[in-house]
Amino acid sequence: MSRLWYPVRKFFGNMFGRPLAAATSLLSLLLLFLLFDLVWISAQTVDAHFRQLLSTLEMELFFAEDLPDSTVTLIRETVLTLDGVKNIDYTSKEAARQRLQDLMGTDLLEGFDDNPLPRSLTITFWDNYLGSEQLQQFKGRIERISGISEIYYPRGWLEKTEVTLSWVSRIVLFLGIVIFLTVALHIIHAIRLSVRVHEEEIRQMRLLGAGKLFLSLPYMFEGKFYALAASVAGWAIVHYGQYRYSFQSFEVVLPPLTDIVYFCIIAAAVGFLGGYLGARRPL
Amino acid sequence: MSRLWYPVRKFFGNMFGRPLAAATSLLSLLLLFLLFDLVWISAQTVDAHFRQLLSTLEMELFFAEDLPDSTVTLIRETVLTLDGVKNIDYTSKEAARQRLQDLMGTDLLEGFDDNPLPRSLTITFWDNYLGSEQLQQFKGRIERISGISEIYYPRGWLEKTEVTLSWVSRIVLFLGIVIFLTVALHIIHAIRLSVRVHEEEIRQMRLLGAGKLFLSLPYMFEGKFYALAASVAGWAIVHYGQYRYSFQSFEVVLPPLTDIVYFCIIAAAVGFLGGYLGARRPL
Amino acid sequence: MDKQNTAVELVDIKLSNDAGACLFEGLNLSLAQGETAIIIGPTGVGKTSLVELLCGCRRQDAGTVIIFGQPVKIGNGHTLTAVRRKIGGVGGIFKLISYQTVYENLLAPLIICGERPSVQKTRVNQVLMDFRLQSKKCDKARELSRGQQILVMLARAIIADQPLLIIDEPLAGLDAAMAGEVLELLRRFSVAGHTMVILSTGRTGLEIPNAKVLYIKDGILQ
Amino acid sequence: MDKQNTAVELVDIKLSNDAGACLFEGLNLSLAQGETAIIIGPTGVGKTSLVELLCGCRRQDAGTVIIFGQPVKIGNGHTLTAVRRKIGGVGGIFKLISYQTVYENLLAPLIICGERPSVQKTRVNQVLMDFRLQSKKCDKARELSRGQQILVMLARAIIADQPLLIIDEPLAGLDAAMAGEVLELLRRFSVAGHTMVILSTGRTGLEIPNAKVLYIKDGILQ
Ligand SMILES: Nc1ncnc2c1ncn2[C@@H]1O[C@H](COP(=O)(O)OP(=O)(O)OP(=O)(O)O)[C@@H](O)[C@H]1O
Ligand SMILES: Nc1ncnc2c1ncn2[C@@H]1O[C@H](COP(=O)(O)OP(=O)(O)OP(=O)(O)O)[C@@H](O)[C@H]1O
Ligand SMILES: [Mg+2]
Ligand SMILES: [Mg+2]
Repeated sequence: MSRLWYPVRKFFGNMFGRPLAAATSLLSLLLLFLLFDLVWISAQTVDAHFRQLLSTLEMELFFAEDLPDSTVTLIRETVLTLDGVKNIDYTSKEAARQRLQDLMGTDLLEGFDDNPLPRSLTITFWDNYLGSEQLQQFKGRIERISGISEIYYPRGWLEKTEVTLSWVSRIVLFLGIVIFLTVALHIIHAIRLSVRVHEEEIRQMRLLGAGKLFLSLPYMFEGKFYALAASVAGWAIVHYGQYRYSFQSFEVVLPPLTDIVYFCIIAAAVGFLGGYLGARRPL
Repeated sequence: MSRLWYPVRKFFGNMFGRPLAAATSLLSLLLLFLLFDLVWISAQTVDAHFRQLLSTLEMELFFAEDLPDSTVTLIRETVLTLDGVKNIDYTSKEAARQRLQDLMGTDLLEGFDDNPLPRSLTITFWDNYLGSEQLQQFKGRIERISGISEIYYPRGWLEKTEVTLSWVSRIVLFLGIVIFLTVALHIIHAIRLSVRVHEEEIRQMRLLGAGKLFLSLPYMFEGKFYALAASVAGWAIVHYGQYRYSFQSFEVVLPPLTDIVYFCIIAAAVGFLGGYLGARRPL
Repeated sequence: MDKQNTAVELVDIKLSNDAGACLFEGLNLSLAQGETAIIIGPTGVGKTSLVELLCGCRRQDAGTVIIFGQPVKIGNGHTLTAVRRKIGGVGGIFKLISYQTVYENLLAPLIICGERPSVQKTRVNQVLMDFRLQSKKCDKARELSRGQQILVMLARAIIADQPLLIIDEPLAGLDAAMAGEVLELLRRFSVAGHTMVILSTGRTGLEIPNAKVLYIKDGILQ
Repeated sequence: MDKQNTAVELVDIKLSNDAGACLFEGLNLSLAQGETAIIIGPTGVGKTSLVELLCGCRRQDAGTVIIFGQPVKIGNGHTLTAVRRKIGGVGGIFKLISYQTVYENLLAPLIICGERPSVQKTRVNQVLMDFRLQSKKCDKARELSRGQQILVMLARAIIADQPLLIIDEPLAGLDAAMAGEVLELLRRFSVAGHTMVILSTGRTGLEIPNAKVLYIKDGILQ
């Protein structure tokens, strides 16, 4: 066994020498990572759901009765050039009447001489412009255009949604940190146990002149292995679960694969570090 | 130190002899319990939210145009005696017109000779009757009453909500089991570490004639202590958090205190058992 | 010999080591209460293995081990603990708990046999005085030199009036003065009526009156 | 003495134990390469403590420890490991790794000094043959008798050509035959040019030609 191979062999020896301990370590880390994955997925799903709802948000802009059609056209073109505007739909008096008729089943305005419904513009926005502040500013800007009688958008709903989203992200961040801390502590614990089991060996190897890094490498590998295997297995289970069970009632949004890969790499690094910290003390 | 006191003293000695290990064990268990608590609270909150929405569910029942008012009254009284019905509101043709007028701003029906809007009943139900199956049965029963032209209730929404609720409870159950398993494994791990540290002592005490139970009791106490302290601290943090931060956007529903107490007792039992399992092997 | 007075009885013991080589075959030993046996054998002959059999730490391939009338059998938890409480051990598999103090080490047998705390305290202090270990009372066991450790083990072996003492290699690594001291203690134990099994590689220096001297040879005691 | 040829040098060592009692004060020792020192002292005088100082396992209160020209200091990781690789130890703080086989125990120094695997194998097998331990090659260290353990430790102490051997109580608990064998090995090591520090409670039987015999008395070597 050469000096380079020793830590690797030792690592395998330690794992297979105590299969039960290794299995329980792996299992509980797997469970923790599964929790993390589920929290992450929930966050993504909720987020996607809300973003999808948000993307249907429209602002309605009603014109004054006495505004000439030419001015309406002008305003329409001006608004279309404004920042963040994705699309504009013009609703004429007749279109509004038709829409009401479709809605109510009969033409309720049959008796009227004049059509009382106003002309309006329906504005939709680009996704990154759908903040309550930005829309408020936008409203402020077009309010100053004379001839616009009323501007409506679901401001209350938007603000509520934003608060919810920020709470979701805060809670997810908190949970994520909590779970990751637990993972790190757990790895340190598992490694400490492994180190304790091999304490006698470590002490004698130190006396024979082995370096600290040399002796702690197997345990760092062990930590890395636990974290990496558990995190990969966690995602595998999640993907299998999603493939097995079709969720009719809502669409589950998994994080993109690159994020998952990064996550597993970070987990492995945490495992490596945890192994280092766990092995450090008794040396 | 008498034989009865020994396990207790030993337990304290073990804890204070390795304060760092005890602290990390406690901390990671605390984090796990906190996760459990948060999952539980989320479930309660979501559940309460949906139940509140459900409780506003109404069924609308429209009468045929040619039905005499006396029959309408009769039907109304019959329906009121049916199982599950909490309240009934009668909407006459005039009331319907008034309501439409309130909605639209002007009396759209001014031009009509006859009021085309039908008479209707709005039925609300007791909470335990608000299942999609029960309402479907209810609808089937009153459909057979002649003179009722249409029955409407948000069936699609109700079913969707029920599926969501069942998913929430399934996920919460799954997460709960996952977290509790992790807790148990973690305790076993922590105890195994503690036992390993005192292996020399345990071996010599065995040689001197100490019994297995006698020697494992301190570790069982240790497991119980970890679990109990961590679960109680978890709930304390949750309560403090709820007291500190007021959630304007939604109401957080904590489980009742008796449930929390039961939970902590169960946690302690799991800790005791985990301690037993962790201490068993090396004896 | 009267069964009632038999302290240690080994009948037809057979034992092999892990490699399958036979250590003992048809080994017999009978020791009356108060008797002392000095068992001599070169290194590797199985002296410590014999101690393991007496304490129920290792399973014989055949034969029976009986201590004070009770059969020693691995797995029979209750009689095993009862038997072990009657045994005081020094050296070999018996070690001090290295991270505990001398006081705590001496306390262990008293705690295990359920002595009252006040009795424990006076007993430990008395024994510490007897063995002239008062100054080491609060030292950790691992910080003692070997000679001091053997003294503490001897003290632990009789602190709860254990009737049977098993002493593995009592004089190894001791200087002449300390060896004399230990020997004097062993003689005192013998006079006090303790049954003793002493295992050693050589006879030199082990002069204990009325002791049976036995040699392990060809797997039996001669 | 020529600095270059000095293997071990202790200068004005002062050491107290935890209780504050002084073990050494102004202790000096200088050992040329290839020289053997037999250090005699009764139990508890601090022989094992001296070994701990030589290996950098314990911090002296004052003075310097120099091994092959390198100062031994706790905390100075790099020189400490370099120094330790030159030391082969037997007994006292040096123990076998109980749950590893004899083969694995002998491999350890070779792995640490970075020997090539093929060389490792031949070297271990050669040493096993030299020490007549072939039959024990795959036995766990804890299953060996004390005599066999000492043999394995001696083999481990020279397997990587460690120039300095520290041997704590070499003959303790060995029968006459085994003691003779060990002594013969020590003489061979001495002839082969190893520097040796041998610590023992008594002189008896430790006849090594050209050995300096020193006594620990009143905290110094005489
Ligand atoms: N736990 C064990 N399992 C299997 N074999 C063992 C065990 N312990 C020792 N042996 C084997 O039994 C033989 C005798 O070992 P033991 O330690 O009993 O000798 P000993 O007479 O006490 O020697 P020493 O005087 O050197 O202590 C050895 O060859 C060893 O291989
Ligand atoms: N790690 C330590 N820390 C503090 N004091 C110690 C330590 N190890 C030993 N001592 C003290 O140093 C003294 C000498 O112990 P040491 O083990 O060096 O003696 P020794 O000469 O090797 O004896 P023996 O021949 O019995 O092995 C003892 O009285 C002990 O109290
Ligand atoms: Mg032995
Ligand atoms: Mg010593």
